Amino acid sequence: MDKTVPDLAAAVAGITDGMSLMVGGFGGSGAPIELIHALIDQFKATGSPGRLTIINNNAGNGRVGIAAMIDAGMVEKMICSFPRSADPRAFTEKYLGGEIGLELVPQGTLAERIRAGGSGIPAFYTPTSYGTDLAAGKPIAEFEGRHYVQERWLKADAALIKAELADLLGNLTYRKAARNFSPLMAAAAKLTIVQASRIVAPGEIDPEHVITPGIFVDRIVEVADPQQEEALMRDGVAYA
Amino acid sequence: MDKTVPDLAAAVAGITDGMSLMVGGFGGSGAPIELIHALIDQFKATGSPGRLTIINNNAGNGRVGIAAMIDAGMVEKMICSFPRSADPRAFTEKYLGGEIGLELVPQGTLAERIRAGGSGIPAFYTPTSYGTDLAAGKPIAEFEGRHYVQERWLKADAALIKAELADLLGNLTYRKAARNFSPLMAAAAKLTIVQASRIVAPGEIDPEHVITPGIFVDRIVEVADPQQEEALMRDGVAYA
Amino acid sequence: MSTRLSNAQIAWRAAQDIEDGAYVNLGIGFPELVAKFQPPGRHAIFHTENGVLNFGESPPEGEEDWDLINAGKKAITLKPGAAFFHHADSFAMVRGGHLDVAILGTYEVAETGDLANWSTGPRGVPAVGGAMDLVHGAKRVAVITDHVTKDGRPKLVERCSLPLTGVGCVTRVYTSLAVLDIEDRHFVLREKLPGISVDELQGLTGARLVIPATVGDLVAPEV
Amino acid sequence: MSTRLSNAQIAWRAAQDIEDGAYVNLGIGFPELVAKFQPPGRHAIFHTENGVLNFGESPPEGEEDWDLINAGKKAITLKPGAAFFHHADSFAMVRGGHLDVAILGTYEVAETGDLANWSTGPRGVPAVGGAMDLVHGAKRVAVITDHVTKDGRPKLVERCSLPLTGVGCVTRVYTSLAVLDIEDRHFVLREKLPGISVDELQGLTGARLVIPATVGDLVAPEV
Repeated sequence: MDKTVPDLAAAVAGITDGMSLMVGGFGGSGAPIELIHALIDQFKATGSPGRLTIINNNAGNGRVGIAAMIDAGMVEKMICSFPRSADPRAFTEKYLGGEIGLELVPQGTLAERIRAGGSGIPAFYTPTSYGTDLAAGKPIAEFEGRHYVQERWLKADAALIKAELADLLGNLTYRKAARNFSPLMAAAAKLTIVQASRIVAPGEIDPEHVITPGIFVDRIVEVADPQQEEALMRDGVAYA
Repeated sequence: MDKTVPDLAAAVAGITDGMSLMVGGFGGSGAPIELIHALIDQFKATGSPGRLTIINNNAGNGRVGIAAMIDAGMVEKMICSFPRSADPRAFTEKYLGGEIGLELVPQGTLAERIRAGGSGIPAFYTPTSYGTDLAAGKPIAEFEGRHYVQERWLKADAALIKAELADLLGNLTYRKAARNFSPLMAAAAKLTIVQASRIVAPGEIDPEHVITPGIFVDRIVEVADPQQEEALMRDGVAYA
Repeated sequence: MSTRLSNAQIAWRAAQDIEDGAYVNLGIGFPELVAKFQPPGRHAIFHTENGVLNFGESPPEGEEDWDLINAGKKAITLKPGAAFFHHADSFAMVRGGHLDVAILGTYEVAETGDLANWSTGPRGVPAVGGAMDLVHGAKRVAVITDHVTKDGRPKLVERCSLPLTGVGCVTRVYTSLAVLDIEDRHFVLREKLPGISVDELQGLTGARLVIPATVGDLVAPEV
Repeated sequence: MSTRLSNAQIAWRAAQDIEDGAYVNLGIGFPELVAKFQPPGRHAIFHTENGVLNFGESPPEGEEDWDLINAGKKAITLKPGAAFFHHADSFAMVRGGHLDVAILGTYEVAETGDLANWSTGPRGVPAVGGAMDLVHGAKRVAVITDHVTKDGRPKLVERCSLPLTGVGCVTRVYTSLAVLDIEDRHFVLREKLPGISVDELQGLTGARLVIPATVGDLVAPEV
């Protein structure tokens, strides 16, 4: 079995209008810039995929990555914890103009909902957000004298993930804090698409060091020197 | 900060009558034999700790480890998924004689309940056991047209864990499939006690390869050549 | 021709339906045999509940590493591209539906897809292990079993009489006499031994068989 | 003597209460200052939500590794004995009560322990980040803040007027004028600047102060 695909266009093929899309990364660390830009290329060429729901901790920065998807008009709704950044114009303008939706989720709840989605847990209780506006309308239960909010799993049609190493079977490692949401999202999406800085033969990643086992991965494409959001912003790049 | 303690007796000090105790391992792999035997030594010397509730996937094998604790009369109740083994006499005799309690939990639910205990999630829903005797008395809920059973978190007063490497701060790695329940239990216990085959300086474990971060660990003791349950059984050892 | 398939032949038949690259969990005991009969050129990736993906055969006796075992506590080896993970991640794979196939043994299986394979009743020491998770754990949950018990009673029934492992979870049954799908709460006969008539098979089955226009021959090599 | 502590002095005061070896999360912005003022010989271990334990100071400009950042997206470095983990494990540490101390900034804090630090109301783009998790995340949740707003209104109040971050979660408040514990739904004065009277302090506080027999002097060095 070999899960590699020849290029970025093949990697993002099949993502269609109206899908939900998890995008790994926390700020720039772990952001799969090349996969996102390949999807923008596809949108520019074909007008699809549009009306996407994007799940990420943030809502884009500057004019690249998720922000460029928003600029291009591909995004209908963001599910995130923190739609602010050094340069949040892309989201802010569309949000204040009523052109984009927002489901705001506390960061730990966002992580746990995605983890639940990948783990077959349809709902769980958390103390987070109890008594706040973000618990409005959610079931409340008391356990051992304390109140908790019921939260539901979060799944997606596809996930875009940036890894450091991938073997042909899809076993992954990540680089430093670029790990963040990616192992959770890889498990919670129907179609998990990975860009890896290097693709290696099975056995070259120590089985003890695998962070995402290949069972969660569908497609792998090598992107040897991935772009970093912070560098693109410093250089004033606008992709959309 | 240095979490090492000088010897096994110091490692298990403070475990008292009536406590709940998570014990890492799946069969013999990952079983912290030396910590368990140190606790038996303490019981033989002082008559305590007794009336323990032991949480482990199994209920002991032969006459060593958890089986020896049962033989010694230290265990009031087992919470486990599979109280059978190659030589299950210790548990079986006391169970059929009504001298030991049993809470039988499906293996994945046991793992998830322990994970929830360490993660501040008091309850979650799972499809596992729906419609079976093991769901009796538990709340049922429907999500997206399917039925699920509500399960509660599982915590413990202490955990006995076997690791491969530990640094002085308590960052741990495990050996192969000896990992199993141990990272979950380390997080779910108030007092997490670790025997490691080797203790190293902070920095000697690559931060990318840490499986249990030190925040979950309280005490570390070095046991350089740990005994393996299968070898003890082959040699006919009885510890209690 | 034998009047029934051996356990090895049942396992062989089940193995023929496993696709190349499938992620598979085989239950403890009899189902473990399935791994021996992968068709040439196909490579399934085997999962074991205690935290290993892509394990291989047993090591030679005397070369066991007891930190490298399967859910049945038997020593295993690794194939290139294996991964270790903890129990919560392992059952995330199971419960989250990431496995393609789970193949389990059973005491009884009902036409509703209900499975009873963990308890023969209130006597003795109950033990469930991962059975109740696995039945919710795969895109396809199949059962391999003798068609009848040792004393000749049907194992394929209308309603299970033993404590359930799961409700409506089984989709295919491989027996010593036949291959059946469970569809719309009925056993649908897909293949049967050439030497047994539909009437004979119905007589050995505790629920009504649905007989489609075409029923294949169940033929397994001597293995 | 200054009439109020600077932000750095408030952070210094909060740092004095952090034990050696404590696991600590510092909120984004002002609370990050606390790390600079660890007393000699004490070494806290800092946690950041995005999956790092035991990080150190910022790297020199130009030497940033943008895969090594904190929750505020600032570049950090590692200390020996650091660990990386994913977001679910990171918030297991938080929500599971494994942190010893969380120190957060705030808009308002109520005598009930309620905290309002994530939203100034319905205008603009709402953003919550990890704030709502962190308030349930530590054995001790402390707040550092000016005693009053820039236009002189109390930040310590009977009931928060802004959207809540958490209910009954704060146990200690370090302000520019005083240190207060929240006990039995009241602010209990522990320390105050020597130059301010209890009456003056009460006048700047939007809830009744409980004054114990002994109130310490709040004295911070120039930092």
